[in-house]
Amino acid sequence: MLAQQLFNGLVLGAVYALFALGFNLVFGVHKIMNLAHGAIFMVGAFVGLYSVTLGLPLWAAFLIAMVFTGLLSVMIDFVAFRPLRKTGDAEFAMLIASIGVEMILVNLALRASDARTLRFPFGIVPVEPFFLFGMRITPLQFVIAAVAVLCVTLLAFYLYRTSFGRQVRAVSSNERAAMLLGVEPRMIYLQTFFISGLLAGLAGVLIGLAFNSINFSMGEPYLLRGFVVLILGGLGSLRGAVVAGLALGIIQTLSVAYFPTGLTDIIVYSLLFAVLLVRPNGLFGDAVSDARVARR
Amino acid sequence: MSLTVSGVSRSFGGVEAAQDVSLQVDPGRIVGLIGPNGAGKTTLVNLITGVLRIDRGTVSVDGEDVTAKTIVGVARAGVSRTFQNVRLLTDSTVLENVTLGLAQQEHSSFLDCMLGLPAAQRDRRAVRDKAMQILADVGMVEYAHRIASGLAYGHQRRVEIARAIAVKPKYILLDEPVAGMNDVEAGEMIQLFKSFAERGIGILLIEHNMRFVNALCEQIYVLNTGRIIADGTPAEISQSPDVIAAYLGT
Amino acid sequence: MINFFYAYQPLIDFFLLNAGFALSQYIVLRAGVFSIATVGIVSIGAYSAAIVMKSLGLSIWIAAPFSALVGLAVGLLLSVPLARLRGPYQAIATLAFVQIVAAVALYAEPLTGGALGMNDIPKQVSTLGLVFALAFVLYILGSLSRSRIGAIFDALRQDEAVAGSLGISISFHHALAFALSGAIAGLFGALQAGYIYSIEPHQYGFVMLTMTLAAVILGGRRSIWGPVVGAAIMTFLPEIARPLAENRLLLNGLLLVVVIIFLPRGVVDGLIALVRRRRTSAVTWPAESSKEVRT
Amino acid sequence: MRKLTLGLAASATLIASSSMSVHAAEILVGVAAELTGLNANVGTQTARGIEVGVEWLNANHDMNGNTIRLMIEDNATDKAQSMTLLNKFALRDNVHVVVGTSSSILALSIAPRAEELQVPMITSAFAPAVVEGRKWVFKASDTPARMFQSIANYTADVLKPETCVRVYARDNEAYVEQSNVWARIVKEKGVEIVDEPSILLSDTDFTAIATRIVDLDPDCLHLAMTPETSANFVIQTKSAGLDPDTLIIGGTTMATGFFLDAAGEAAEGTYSLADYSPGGINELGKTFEAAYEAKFGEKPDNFSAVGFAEALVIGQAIKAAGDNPTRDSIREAMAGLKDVETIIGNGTLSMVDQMAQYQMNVLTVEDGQLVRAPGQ
Repeated sequence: MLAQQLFNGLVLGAVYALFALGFNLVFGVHKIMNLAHGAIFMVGAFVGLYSVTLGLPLWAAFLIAMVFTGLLSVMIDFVAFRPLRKTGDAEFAMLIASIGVEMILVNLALRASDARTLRFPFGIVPVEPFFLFGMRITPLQFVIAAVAVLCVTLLAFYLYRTSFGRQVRAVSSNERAAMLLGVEPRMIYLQTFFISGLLAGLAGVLIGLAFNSINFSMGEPYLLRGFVVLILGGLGSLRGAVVAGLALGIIQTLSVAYFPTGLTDIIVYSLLFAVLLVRPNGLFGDAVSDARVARR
Repeated sequence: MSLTVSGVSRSFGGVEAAQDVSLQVDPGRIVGLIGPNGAGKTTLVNLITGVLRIDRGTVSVDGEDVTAKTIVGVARAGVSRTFQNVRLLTDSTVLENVTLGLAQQEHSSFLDCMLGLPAAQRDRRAVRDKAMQILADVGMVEYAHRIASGLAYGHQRRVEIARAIAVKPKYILLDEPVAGMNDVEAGEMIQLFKSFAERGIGILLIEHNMRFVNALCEQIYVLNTGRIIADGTPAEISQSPDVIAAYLGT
Repeated sequence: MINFFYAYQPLIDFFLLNAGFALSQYIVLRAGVFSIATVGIVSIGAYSAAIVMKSLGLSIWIAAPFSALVGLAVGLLLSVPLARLRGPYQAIATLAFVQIVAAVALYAEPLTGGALGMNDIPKQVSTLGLVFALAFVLYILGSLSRSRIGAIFDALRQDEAVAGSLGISISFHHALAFALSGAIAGLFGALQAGYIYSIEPHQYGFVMLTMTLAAVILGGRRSIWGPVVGAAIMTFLPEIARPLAENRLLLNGLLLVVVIIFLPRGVVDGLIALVRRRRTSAVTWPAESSKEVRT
Repeated sequence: MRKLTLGLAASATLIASSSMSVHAAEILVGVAAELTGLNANVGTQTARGIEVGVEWLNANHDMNGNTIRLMIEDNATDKAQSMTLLNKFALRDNVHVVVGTSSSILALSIAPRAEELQVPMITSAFAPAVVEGRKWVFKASDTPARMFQSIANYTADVLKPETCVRVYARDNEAYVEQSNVWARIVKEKGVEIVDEPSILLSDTDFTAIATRIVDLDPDCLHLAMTPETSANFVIQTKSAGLDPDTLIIGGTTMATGFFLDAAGEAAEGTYSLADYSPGGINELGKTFEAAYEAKFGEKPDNFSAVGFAEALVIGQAIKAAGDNPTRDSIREAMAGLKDVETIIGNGTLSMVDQMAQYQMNVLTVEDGQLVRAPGQ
């Protein structure tokens, strides 16, 4: 059973990493605590579901959902965050704007779904598990792991191998300096929010499919776990988001498997506390703000 | 009785930002610290004032070892400073910036403050008057209620100096205090710094404006690539071959 | 007309409670501590007061100060591990604390009643009691704001290094902010327990956390009236928007976005800034001595 | 305030009563329902059931000519708003009856206030604590112990599993209590509970627990959670390799259309407990289903049936309260209801210690349909 649970943990970790990737781009790069990210993820699942119910094939539903949430994310940045960016100290103001956006999206989803939990139609994805090294793997678990690996490599390639990626990382470390060197911040924000929305939509449809339940409040639990993953891994660090995502998945699964299930949350969040005591900037985080108290 | 830096070194991954630096500032004396850009002057200030960790060597204030103390510890030992690029509280007024320097000298208890007792109010009034007096010394009284960030660069410098002196320090490290000031304003500062020295405050002046340094300092240290390459009176310094080489390049 | 007042009395009481929670969240934000632990400490305060009042049968006059002390202690305890964290790291660490408190409240069934929570807590808190408690806390925070502590909190929020370089202890004042915030949270947790007959873990979760934070930032982070105005907005808005029934959340969300864009520093601070900009007063200090210096 | 003036008949009677016959009055009923927030799903269904119920009552004129004016307001699954609504209904709108929330937690916080204001309050919340020590508060469902006795006895006496695993949603008091009651009764009858993991209603990924259960390979699996989560749990446990002939037993939430739609064939052969058997067990049940489908375009579920039953109880209390019903006379009448007609349970209901008592029946799923389980 341990092997099976470890595999389950890896898949759950892949799910958290997938969700955190998009989140990392906005929260990590621009330090915006975007509480609407959970709602964008939920909208992705809904758009995917409605495309399927309109008769479109599954791959088309994925594409539509991803593009929709990508554009939605860009629009949210344009409407809610950009006006605030001009006012300088806007860290808190953006947090509240994101809460407002989350409330709007959740209410729209609630009205659209009549507060009901919906699901993808049966048989849209093969369910028959196959066996590998004595472990039982359902096709969806395999797809999630594969998609997560694919997204991580694509994002890593984009961030570390393309010129756009370099500009994003420049903006992440020091926006003003990057602007002085001719980086056009509007383009960067457009891109990071689009990609972040795109990944959230992908994660939304995939998770909606894998756990066959889509409802208006599915975003919140993943948002909370997303925060933990990003802080554990360290803000702005892609490697951190992946490692922390996988670690969190495994630890949560093992604690559910071997401890009384009521303790899961306590274990996961106490772990976060413990890591932050030792590493105030997360496992791989760059020093977001130096701790003044001690000499650096 | 002096601010003594002996054998202080610090490297950032191979780069020797400070190598075995030793210097001394006595009370009531103005000591200059000059050197080309990137020589490590501000790094040295940060090492002394507790911002940066010291790898080797010690810093002591009137005999008290502050090598490991944090910025708060060093400040409480009697060392005050200004910053190379002015750091005022942008949302607060000029007066509020200066009264912040005097906060440590209030003796009303936390309870007085919490309950708004007369002791706390008396403290606040006394502190406000002292701050006004200090602002008068730097000629900034009529800007007292203006928001600090709205002031001209030279004025912001003066407010920062006023705030640094408000702490009643034994020693004060001025990091390019007249940078961005025209000659008239710089001239006024000479008067002011001399008045500080007369009050027994030891001053370490980090500055590029040689005319300003020569007018004020009896002793000058020259720093280049993290090492003290010369130290003496302004006259000796201006002839020293090492200094000329450092500035003009070989 | 009296009936009208009585009909909406709970609304006023909940506004007073929310204002208390907002003030607890406000004091840490004002000192530059990005902590959202208030909701967790309110929960601890409410549960300890409920246990004191229900199991031990003591009055609110004992339960409230007791919970305030418990809150203060929890606040101080929290400030130790959080001292070295800054910005988002501090925020998420305190979010973790809130989640731990909720999970423990759910798990420790014998003590906290688990998912059903604690019920039939004797109601001992009246509107008058709430007004008195809020006035008391506002007086304290007002005097603190006018004293050196307020000035130091503002300095820490804007630039810790500058405050440190003037000999002001950063960790002491952060711990002070945590303690004050904890005490206020504990006090109002007890008052809520004594008013609302029953408490349960879900009540002190992510929704309350975001609403309390929104109240402070919407209202204003510097003046003590900011959180009070913010709490009023967040409490009365759902009632005013009642005709929209199920779509009220939509209006709430829209309003949050619109108000924060036009007044990013919050309603109260935004308005104060407008007034202050119009009234730029030049001061003349005793004229004769200032003439002398300017040569 | 979604003022729902129901049909021309209601307003006609209003005009008539003011001028002509004295005794036909308009009874005001205020409903504090969870239309948004976490319980929005259950709240909306219950409110719709009440709406259809009141429409039927007004249309059938058998409440001594009185009619009901219904006011349904959203409490956003929030304690503060529920208390404000109760106060507003009782003091400003002067309602005769308040219909409390379907969530026990909200009901527990407004029940004391209803008692203080002496306004009759009926709620579909499950916790008996809502009515204990109070005179003015009624429950539209029985105590969990009495309700879940039938399925627990059925499990132990008819299905006779040796080992069982029970899984419950630890963050919802209704499901925690359901699961505890079932476990206590089956344990007394010799069934061994080998594991009792719990989940959160916000969880969607149950692979870890499913693997743990498959490893234990119990004879039966008892679930106490929402319809969709139960379906999700059954599907994930079966796909994790649960032995196909493991008995799967649930509570009232698995006797719903939602569960059947969400679980698909995984629901086949599962056992559940029904307030309401789909299709209705009597004439009234069939009219309810027709009226509901006509108004909302979908089949009603367990929660809407309970809502309808709540409305019936109010109607019958008003009828029994005689002329010019007041809060007090309605309360007294409601407390004394004996063997009145309803659509839940086996069709008759009596108010015992302010709790509606009716015979629950065990259902099973045979080729996609909920039917009465054999051997009851």
